[in-house]
Amino acid sequence: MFNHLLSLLIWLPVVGAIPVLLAGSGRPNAARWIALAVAVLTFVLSLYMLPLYNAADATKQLAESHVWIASLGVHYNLAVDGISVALILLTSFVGILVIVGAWEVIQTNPHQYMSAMLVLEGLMIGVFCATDALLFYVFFEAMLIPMFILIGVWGGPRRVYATLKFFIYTFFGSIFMLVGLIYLYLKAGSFDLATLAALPLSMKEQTWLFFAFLIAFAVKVPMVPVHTWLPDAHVEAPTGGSVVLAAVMLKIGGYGFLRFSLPITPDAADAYAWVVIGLSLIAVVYIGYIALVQEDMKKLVAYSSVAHMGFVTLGIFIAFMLVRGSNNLDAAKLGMQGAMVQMISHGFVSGAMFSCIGVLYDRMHTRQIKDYGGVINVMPWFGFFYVVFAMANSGLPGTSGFVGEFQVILASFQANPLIAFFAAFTLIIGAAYTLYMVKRVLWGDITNPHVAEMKDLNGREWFVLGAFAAAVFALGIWPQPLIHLMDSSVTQLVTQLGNHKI
Amino acid sequence: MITLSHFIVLGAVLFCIALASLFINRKNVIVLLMSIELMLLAVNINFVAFSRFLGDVAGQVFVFFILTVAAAETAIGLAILVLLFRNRSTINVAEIDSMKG
Amino acid sequence: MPNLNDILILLPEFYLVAAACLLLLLDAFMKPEQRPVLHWLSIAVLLVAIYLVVAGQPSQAVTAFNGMFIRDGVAEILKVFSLLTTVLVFFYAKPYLQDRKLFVGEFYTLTIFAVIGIMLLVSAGNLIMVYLGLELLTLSSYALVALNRDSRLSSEAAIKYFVLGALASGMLLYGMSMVYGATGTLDLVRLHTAAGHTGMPHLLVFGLIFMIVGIGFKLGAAPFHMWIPDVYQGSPTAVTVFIGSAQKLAAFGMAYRLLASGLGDLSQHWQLMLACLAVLSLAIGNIVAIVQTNLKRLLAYSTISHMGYLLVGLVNAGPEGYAASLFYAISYAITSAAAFGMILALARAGFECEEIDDLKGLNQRSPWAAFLMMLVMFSLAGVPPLFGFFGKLLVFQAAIHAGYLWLALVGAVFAIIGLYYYLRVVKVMYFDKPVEGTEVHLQKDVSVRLVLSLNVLALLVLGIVWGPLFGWCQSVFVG
Amino acid sequence: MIDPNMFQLVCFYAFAAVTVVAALGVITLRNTVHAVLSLVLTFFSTACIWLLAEAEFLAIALIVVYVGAVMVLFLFVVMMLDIKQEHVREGFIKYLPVGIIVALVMLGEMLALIGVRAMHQAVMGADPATVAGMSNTAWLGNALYTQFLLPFEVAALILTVGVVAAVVLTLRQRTGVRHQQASQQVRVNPRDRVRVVKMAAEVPAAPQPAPGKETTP
Amino acid sequence: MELSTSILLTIALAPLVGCLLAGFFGRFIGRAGSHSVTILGVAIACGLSFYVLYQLTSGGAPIYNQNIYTWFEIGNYSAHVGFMIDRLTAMMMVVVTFVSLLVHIYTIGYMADDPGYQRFFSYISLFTFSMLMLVMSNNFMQLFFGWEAVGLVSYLLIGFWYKRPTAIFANLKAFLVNRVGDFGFLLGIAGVLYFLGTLDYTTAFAAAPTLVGKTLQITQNTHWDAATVICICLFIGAMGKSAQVPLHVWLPDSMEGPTPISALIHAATMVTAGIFMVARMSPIFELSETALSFVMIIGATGALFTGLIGIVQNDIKRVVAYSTLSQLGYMTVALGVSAYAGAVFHLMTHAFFKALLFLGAGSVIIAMHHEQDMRYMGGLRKYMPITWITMWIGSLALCGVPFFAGFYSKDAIIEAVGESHRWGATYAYFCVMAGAFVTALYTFRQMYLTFHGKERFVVVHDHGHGHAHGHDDHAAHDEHHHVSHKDDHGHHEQGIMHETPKESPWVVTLPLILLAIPSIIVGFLAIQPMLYGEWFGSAIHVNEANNVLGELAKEFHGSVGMALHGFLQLPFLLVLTAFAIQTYIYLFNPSVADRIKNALKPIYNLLNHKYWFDAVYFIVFARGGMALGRALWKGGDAAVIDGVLVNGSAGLVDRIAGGMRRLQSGYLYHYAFAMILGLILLLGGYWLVGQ
Repeated sequence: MFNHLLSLLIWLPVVGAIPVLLAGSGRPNAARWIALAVAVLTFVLSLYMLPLYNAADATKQLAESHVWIASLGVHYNLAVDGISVALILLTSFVGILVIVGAWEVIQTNPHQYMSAMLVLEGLMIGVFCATDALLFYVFFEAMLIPMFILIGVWGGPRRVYATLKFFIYTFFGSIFMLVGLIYLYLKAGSFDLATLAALPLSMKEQTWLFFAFLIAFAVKVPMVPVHTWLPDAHVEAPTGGSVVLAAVMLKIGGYGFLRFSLPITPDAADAYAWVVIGLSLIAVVYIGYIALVQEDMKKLVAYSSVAHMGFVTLGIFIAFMLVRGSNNLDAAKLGMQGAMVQMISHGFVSGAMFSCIGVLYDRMHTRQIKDYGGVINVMPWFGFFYVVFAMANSGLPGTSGFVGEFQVILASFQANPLIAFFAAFTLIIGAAYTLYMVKRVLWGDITNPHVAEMKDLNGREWFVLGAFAAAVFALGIWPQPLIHLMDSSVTQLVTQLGNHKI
Repeated sequence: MITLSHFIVLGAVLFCIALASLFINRKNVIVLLMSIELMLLAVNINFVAFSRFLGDVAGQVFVFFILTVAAAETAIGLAILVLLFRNRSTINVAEIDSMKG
Repeated sequence: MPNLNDILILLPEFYLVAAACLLLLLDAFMKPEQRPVLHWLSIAVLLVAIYLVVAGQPSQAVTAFNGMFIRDGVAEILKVFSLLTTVLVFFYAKPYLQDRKLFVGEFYTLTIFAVIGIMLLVSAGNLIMVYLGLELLTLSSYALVALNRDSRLSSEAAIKYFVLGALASGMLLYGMSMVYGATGTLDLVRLHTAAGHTGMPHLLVFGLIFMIVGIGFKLGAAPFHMWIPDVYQGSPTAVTVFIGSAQKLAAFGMAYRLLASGLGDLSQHWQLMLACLAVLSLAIGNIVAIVQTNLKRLLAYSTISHMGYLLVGLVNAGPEGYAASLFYAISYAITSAAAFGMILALARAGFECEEIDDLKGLNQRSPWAAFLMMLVMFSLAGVPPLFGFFGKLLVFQAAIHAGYLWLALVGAVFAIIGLYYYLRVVKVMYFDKPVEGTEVHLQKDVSVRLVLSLNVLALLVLGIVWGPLFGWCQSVFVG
Repeated sequence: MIDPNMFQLVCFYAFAAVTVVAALGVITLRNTVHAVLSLVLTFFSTACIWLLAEAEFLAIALIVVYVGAVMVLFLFVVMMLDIKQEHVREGFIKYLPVGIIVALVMLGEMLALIGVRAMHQAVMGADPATVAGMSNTAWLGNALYTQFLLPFEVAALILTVGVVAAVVLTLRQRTGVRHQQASQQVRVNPRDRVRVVKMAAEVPAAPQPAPGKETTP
Repeated sequence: MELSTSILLTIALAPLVGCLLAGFFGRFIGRAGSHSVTILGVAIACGLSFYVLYQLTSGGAPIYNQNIYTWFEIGNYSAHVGFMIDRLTAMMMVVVTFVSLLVHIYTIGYMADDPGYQRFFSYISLFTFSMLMLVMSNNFMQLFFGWEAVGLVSYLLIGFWYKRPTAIFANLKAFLVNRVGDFGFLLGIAGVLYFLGTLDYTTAFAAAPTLVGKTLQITQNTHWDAATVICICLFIGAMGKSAQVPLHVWLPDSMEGPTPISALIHAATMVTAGIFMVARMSPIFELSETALSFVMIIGATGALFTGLIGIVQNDIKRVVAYSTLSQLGYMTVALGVSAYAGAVFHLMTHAFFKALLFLGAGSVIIAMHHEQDMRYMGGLRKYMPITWITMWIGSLALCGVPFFAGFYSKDAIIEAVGESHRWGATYAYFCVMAGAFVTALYTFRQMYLTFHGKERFVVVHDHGHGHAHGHDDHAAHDEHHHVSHKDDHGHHEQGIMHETPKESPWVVTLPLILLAIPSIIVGFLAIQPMLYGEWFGSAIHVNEANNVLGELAKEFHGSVGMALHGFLQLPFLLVLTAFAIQTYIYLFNPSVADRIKNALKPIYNLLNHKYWFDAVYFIVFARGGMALGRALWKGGDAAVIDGVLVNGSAGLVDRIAGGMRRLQSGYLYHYAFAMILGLILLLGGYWLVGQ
C-alpha cells in the first residue's frame, strides 16, 4: 500500500468524494462525517510520508511510474522532493480545516460542497506529486473545475462574475503553457520533467517558453498585473473556497516556477529575472497601497496575498541574480528557502485570515469593514486569534509570516540593496493595511447593534483557528524542521540554476 | 476544330451563371433548385469532355451517376419545397429567415 | 467481376442494407403501438453491424469491387464509432420522438441509410464512391431534418440545408471533374500516383480547391459553415444529435480520403488553405457562440470551432496529424452526442429545453443531470481530465510539429474565448435560481438515463485512459 | 466543301450560345414556368453538344431523364404550388451588379487557373468507344456493370432513399379521408365481419304479425 | 562559576509562563491568581537576573554565549536562538526585570477596577519576556524578534483600552512608526549578513574591521560606504524604537495606554532598546564617523526640541513623555560621541527615575480619578505626601541636581559631548546644554502645577451627577488628550471631584519608594565602574581616537568630587535659573504664564502643535497613502487592468460577436454568397500566392 502512497494521497480524496456525493442532500451529516474522515485519513497518510522521505537525499522519492500513453511516452509519474512534501502536508492540513470550517456553515447541498473540496484537495496533491509535465498540466487544469463550482454555487452576490473571471483568467494563463509544453515534448520526445530539464534549448526558444510559463504561473500566483481575478474570487468565494484558494492554490504558481521555469529555461529566466523581480516589487508596494484602502475585509486580505506572494516570486528569481551574477550560492539558497517558507507560511496565515473573516461573516453576513468595530468587546477569543493572524500577516517575528520575508529580504540585499529596500517596504505597508483593518474591525466601541449580539467562537471555530495558530507559531518559532525538509531539494534547484543550456 | 477548352469554358460559364444566380435570386426557391441543376450540368459537361479527350470511360460513367443522383436529389428537394410551402405559404427566399444570428 | 471475397469485405454494409430494407418493410406492416419493437430492433441491427465490422476486420487494407471500396483501419475505426454514436442517437431519440408524434419507422430506416452512406464514404476508393456515399448520407439527412413536417423551423432548416448542400456537392463535383481532367483517373490510389506527374498542376490544385469547399461544407468549417447553426436549431433535436456527431466522423473520413489518400502529394497546397479555414472557424465559432441564447445554436457554433481544431490537426498532413484529427473527431462525436443527448433527455412534450435559460437552476432540480451536463461542457471546453482536452492536446501537437506553431497559438487563444460560453452553461445550471413554475428533469426512460450517464462518464473515463484509443488511431495510419 | 471540323465548331458555338442564353434565361425570367422551360432548352442544347463529343448515351439520357422526368416534376410542383406571379424583381436588379462582378471574377479566376491555353492544344481524337470497337452505349454499359458495379448498386440505394424520403415528407395522413389500409385488410378476421348466428329453427306456431329476421350488422 | 543555560532559560521563560497562564486561564485563576503567577514569574526572573549580574561582576563568571536551538540553517548562513550574557546584558536584565517587577506590583493598585485586569498582567509579562529575549540575544535575528515582539506588546498595551478611539489610533500609529524604524533595522541586518556573513554577534563583531573600505554598489555609479550604510540602517531601527526625531511622534501618543506601561515600556525599558542596540553594535558603529555624526545630530535635536514641547503640555503624563523623548535624545547623543557607556549609564538611571515619575504621575491620576490635566490639579502635596516626595526625588534626578542619579549620567554626557570633536559636536553641545535648562523648566512646572499652589478642582459630594452630560466642554481642549475616556472608570466633569483626593494604596506607593532609592543613589554608586572602570569590558568597543570617556576619566576624582564640582557648572546654573523662573511664575504669579504664552504666540503654537510633525505626517503619510492607494486601486487595478485589459477585452469580444452574428443573417443567398466568397478567396489566394 505504501508503495503507492502518492497515488493513494491523490485518489483517496477524489474517490472519497463519491460516497460523500452519494450521501445526498438528505443526509448532510453523513456527508460531513465521511468527508471529514476522508480528509483526516489523507492528512494521516500525508504525515506518513515524513518517515519514508529521506530529507538528506535530493533526488525525488516515493516514485511511482506507470505508462499512461505508451505511444506518446506519457507517463503517470509521481515523485516528491522536500518542497512537494511540505506543500502536500500543507494541502492535507488545510483540507481538514476547510471541511471542519464548513461544517454547519454550508447549509445548501453540503454534500456537494464537501465532495468538491475533496476532489480539489486530491487534484492539488496531484499537482505537487506529478513529475510528468502532462500529468501536471492535467491536475493543474482539472482543479479549476471544483473551484469554479465552489465559488459559483456557494459564493457571494457577484459570484458569477468572479468565478468566470477566475476560471478564464487561469485558463488563459495555462493554455499558453500547454503550447509550450507540446513544443518541448516535440523536442525532447517526452513529457518527463527531468528529461525536459536536461534538454538543450536555444535562447530564443527559452525566451518564448519562459514567457509561456510565466503567463501561466504569474496568473496563478498571482503577480501584478494579472492579479485582478484574485480579489474578486476571494470576495465572492465561500470561506472554505477562499481558504483553499489562498492557502494552496496560489502556491501552485510558485511551485510551477520551480518545476518549469527554473530547470527548463534557466538562461531565459536569468535574462528576464529582472521582469519578475520588478513585478514582485511592484506587488509589494503597489498592491500594498491598494490593500490599504480596501473596504471589504476579504478583498483586503486578497490584495495582501498578492503582496505576500510577491515575496515568493522575488525569492525564487533573486536566486538567479545571486547564482549567475555573483555565484553566491548560499544567498541564493537563502532566497529560495525564503520563498518556500513564505509559501507554506502564507498558506497558514492567509487561510487563517480568511477563516477569521468567515467567522465574522457567518454572524453578520457582511464583510464590509465599516459594519464592524469593537468586535473584541463581544468576542475576545476571536480577537486573540485575529490579532495573532494579523500580526503574522504583517510579518511579526515569532510567527510564520516573518521567516520567509526575512530570508528573502536578506537574500535580495545581497543581490541589490535597492531590491531589498523595496521588498522591506512590506514591513511598513503590510503592517499598515493589516492593522488598520484590525483597528476598524476589532478595536473601538461597538457602534453597530448587530455586533453587540455576536457570540464568541464555538468549539468548531476554535479548533480551526487554533490549528492555524498552532501552525503559525510552530513555523515562526522553529522553522528549521521545514527548512531541513526542503534543504537538499532547494540546494539542488539552486545548483541547477547555474547550468547553462546554451 | 473543337478543343477541350471549348467545353471547359462552356462549363465554367454555366457554373458561374449558376453561382451568380444563387445569390442574385432573392425571390423563388425553385430558381435556386434550377440553378443547382445548371451547376451539375456544368460539371457534367466537364466530365463528358474530359472523358472524351482522355479516352477514358470513367468520366462518362460518373456523369451517369450524377444524373441519377440529381434525379433523387431533385425529388427530395421538391418534397422539401412542398413542405415549406405548406408550412409558410410562400417559397420566397427573402422570407425564410426565422433562424438567424 | 466481383467474387465472394468482395462481398465478404462489404459484409457489414450489405448486411445493413438488407436490414434497413427489412425494417422498412416491417414498419409498413406494424401497428403504431408496436413501434418500440422497431426501436430495439434497430439498435440490435446496429450492434450486430458493429460486431461485423470488428469481427471482420482485415489484418491489412483490402479493396473490393475493383478498388471502389477500401477496407482499412481508418475505415474500420470510423465505422465503429459512427455506428456507436448512431446507437446512442437511437437511445436518446425515442422518448423525444414519442413525445412529438414523430416516432415513425422512417426515422430509423433513413438514419440507417445515412449510416450506410457514412460507411461507404469512409471506405471509398474512388471519387465516384465518395460522391455516392456522400449523397446517400446527405439525402437521408435532408429528409431527416425535415422530418417534423408541421414545423416551420424544420422545413426552413431543410431547405437551407438542401440548397447549400447541393451547392457544396456541386462544387465538390466540379473539383472532381477538374482533378479527373488533370489526372485522368477517378481511382484514389491511382490518383495519388498520377497527381505527382500531371501535366496540368494548376488544374489539379484548382480542382483541389473546389473539393476543399465540399469538405469544408461537410465539416462545417468557416466560411462554409453557414448552414450549421440554422440546421442544428431547426432540425428535431433527435436529428441534430445525429448530424452533430456521427456525421462529423464521416466528414473527417471524406477529408482523409480526398486530401490524404487522393491528393496527399499536394499537401503543401492544402495545408495552408486548411489552416486558413481553421482560423476562420475558430474565430467565428467561438466568438459568435458567445452571444447565443439558444442551446442548440450555441452547440452549433461550438461545432464550427471544433471543426477548426480538427483542421488544425489535419494541417500536419502526416500520420501524426491524421491520427490526432481522427482522435479529435471521435472525441467530438462522443461528446457532442452526449451534449445533444442531454437536451433530448431534458426535453419533454411541449418543452424543447433548447434555450440556455431553460437550464436555470438545474442543479437544484436534477443534480445528476447538471453534473453530467457540466462534464460535457468541460469536455467541450477542453479542460482536463476530460476527453475533449486530449483531442486538443494532440491536434496542437500535430500542428506544432508541422511547423504551425502560430496556428496552435491561435487555437489556444480561441480556446480561452470558447471557454466563456461553455462556462456560461455551467453557470446557468449551477449558479442561477430555477425559474418558478418550470420543471426540468431527466427523462423517466431508464434506458435513456443509463446510456446517457454511461456516455458522459465515458468522457471522464476516456479522459483518463485515452491511451488505447489513441493507440488505435495511430496504428491505422502506420504504413 | 465544308470542313467537318469547322462545321463541328460552328455547331458547337451555336449550341453553346443557346445553352448560355437559355441558362441566363433560367435565372432572369420572371415567370417560373418560363424559367423551367428555359432550363429545358439548356438541357437540350447541352445534349446536342454532348452529341458533338460523341457521348450519345448520355445525351439521350439527359433528355429522357432530365427533360422527361425531372423537368416535368419541376413543372408539376410549380403548377401545384400556385406561386403568385412575381412582381417587379427589384432585388434582382439591385443585386445584379454584384452578381455580375462576382461571376466575372469567378470566371476570370477559373479560366486563369484552368489553363485554357494549354487545353486549346488538346484536340479531340478518335472516339474511344469506336476504338474499343463498340458503340458508346455498349462501352458505357460494359464499364458500368463490371468496373462500376458497386457504385451502380449504391445509386440504386440512393434512389430508394429518394423514394422513401419523398414519401415520408409529402405523404400526409389527412383526417376525414378514406384510405385503403392494406395491412388491415390483410389481417382482417372473418369473424369480425360476419357473425354466424345459430338459431333455432322457426317453428310456425301462433301466427305472428311480422316475421323477425336477424342479420349481421 | 559559569552561568548555566537553565538559569537563563528560566529567566526568559518564567515571565512567558506567567503570561500564558494569566492570558489563557485568567478567567479560571481569577484576578489574584493572575497577578500572583505573573508577579511570581517576574520575581523569579528578577531574582535570577540579580544573581546573574552578581555572578558576572563578583562571581567571576565568564561571558556566556551559547545557542539554544537552530532557527534555520541554510548553507553557511544560519540563525539561532541563543543567549549572550555579558555585563551589558546583565545590567539590562536587572533593569528590565526590576522595573517590571515593581510595575507588576504597582498595577495591582492601579488597575484594581479594570475589567481587563488579567489581560493586562498577561501583556506586561509578555513584554518582560520579549524584552529579555531582546537583551539576552546573541544574534541579530533574535534581536529582531525581541525588537518586534516588544513592539507588539507596546501595540497591545497602548490600545489596552480599546474602546477609546484615541487609544486605538495611538497604538496603530506607534506600531507603524516603529515599523518604519524596523524597516531600516532589517536592511541593516541584511547588510550585516551580506558583508560579515553571519548573524551571530561575536562572529560579526570579530569580522567588523573587514568592513573598512568596502562599499555597497547601489547603482552603476553610486557606491556607498558599507559601514555607514549598515550603521545608519541599524540606527534607523533605533530611531523608531527609541523615538528619535523624526520618528518620535508615536511616543507622546502612546500615553493613551495605562500608566504602568507608560512607565515600564515607554520610559524605562522598551524605548531604550535602541540605545542598548547601538551600544551593543559599537564595534560596527565605531567604523563610521558619518554614521556616528548622524546619530549625534539626531539625538541632540531630539534632546532639545522635544523638551521644548514638554513646556507647553498640560497633561501630566505627556510632560513626562516629552521628557522621556528629550532624555532619549541625551542617550543618543552619547552614543553619537562614542560614549556608549555613558548612554547605557544614563539609560539605567533614567529607567529608575523616569519609571518613578511615571508611576508617581499614575498615582496622581488615581487620586484624581483619572483626571490627567494639570490645570485641574494643584496643591495635591497635602493629600498624597509619599507621591509628592518621591516625585520630587525623581524630578531632581531628572533635572540633574548633583548627587542624584540623573546628575551623574547627564553631566557625563554633556561633558563627553564637550570633549568630542566629531562633525556637528558643537551643535550637539549647544543642544544638550540648552536641553538641561528646558528639562528643568518643564519639570518644575509640572511639579508646581500638580502638587503646589491652589487647588484648581472642586470637591462635590453627590453621586448621581455627571453621567448624563455630554462632553461639549471637551471640544474646547486640544484634539488628543481629553477626548472622552470611556473606560470603566466612568465619566467625569473636569475640575469636579466627587471625593477628596487621597494617597494611593501601598501597592502603589511601595514601588515609588523602591524606585526613589536607586534614583538617588545609583548614579553615585555606579558612575565610577560603569563609565570609567571598563566595567562593560568587551561588550562595548570604542576606538582609541573616539574615547571621550577616557578623556573624562582623567579628570574624574570620585563621585563626591564630581557632584561638588557640578554645583559650579553651567548645567546646574541653568537648572537653578529655571527653578527660579518657574517658582516665580507658578507659585507667586500664575498670570505671567498666560502673558508669556500670548506674547510668544507663534512659538507657543509651534510647540503646542509639536512642530506640526503629527499634522504633516498625518496628511502626507496617512492621508497621502490612502489617497495614493485609492488612486492606484481605482486608476490602476479597476480602470486599467480590469477596465481596459480584462473586461475591456471581454467587451471587445462581445462587440465583435454582436457584429459577427449579423453575418448569419438567416438569408439563404447570404449563406451561399459566403460560400462562394470563400471559394473565390481560396482561388484568388492560390492564384496570387500559390503560383
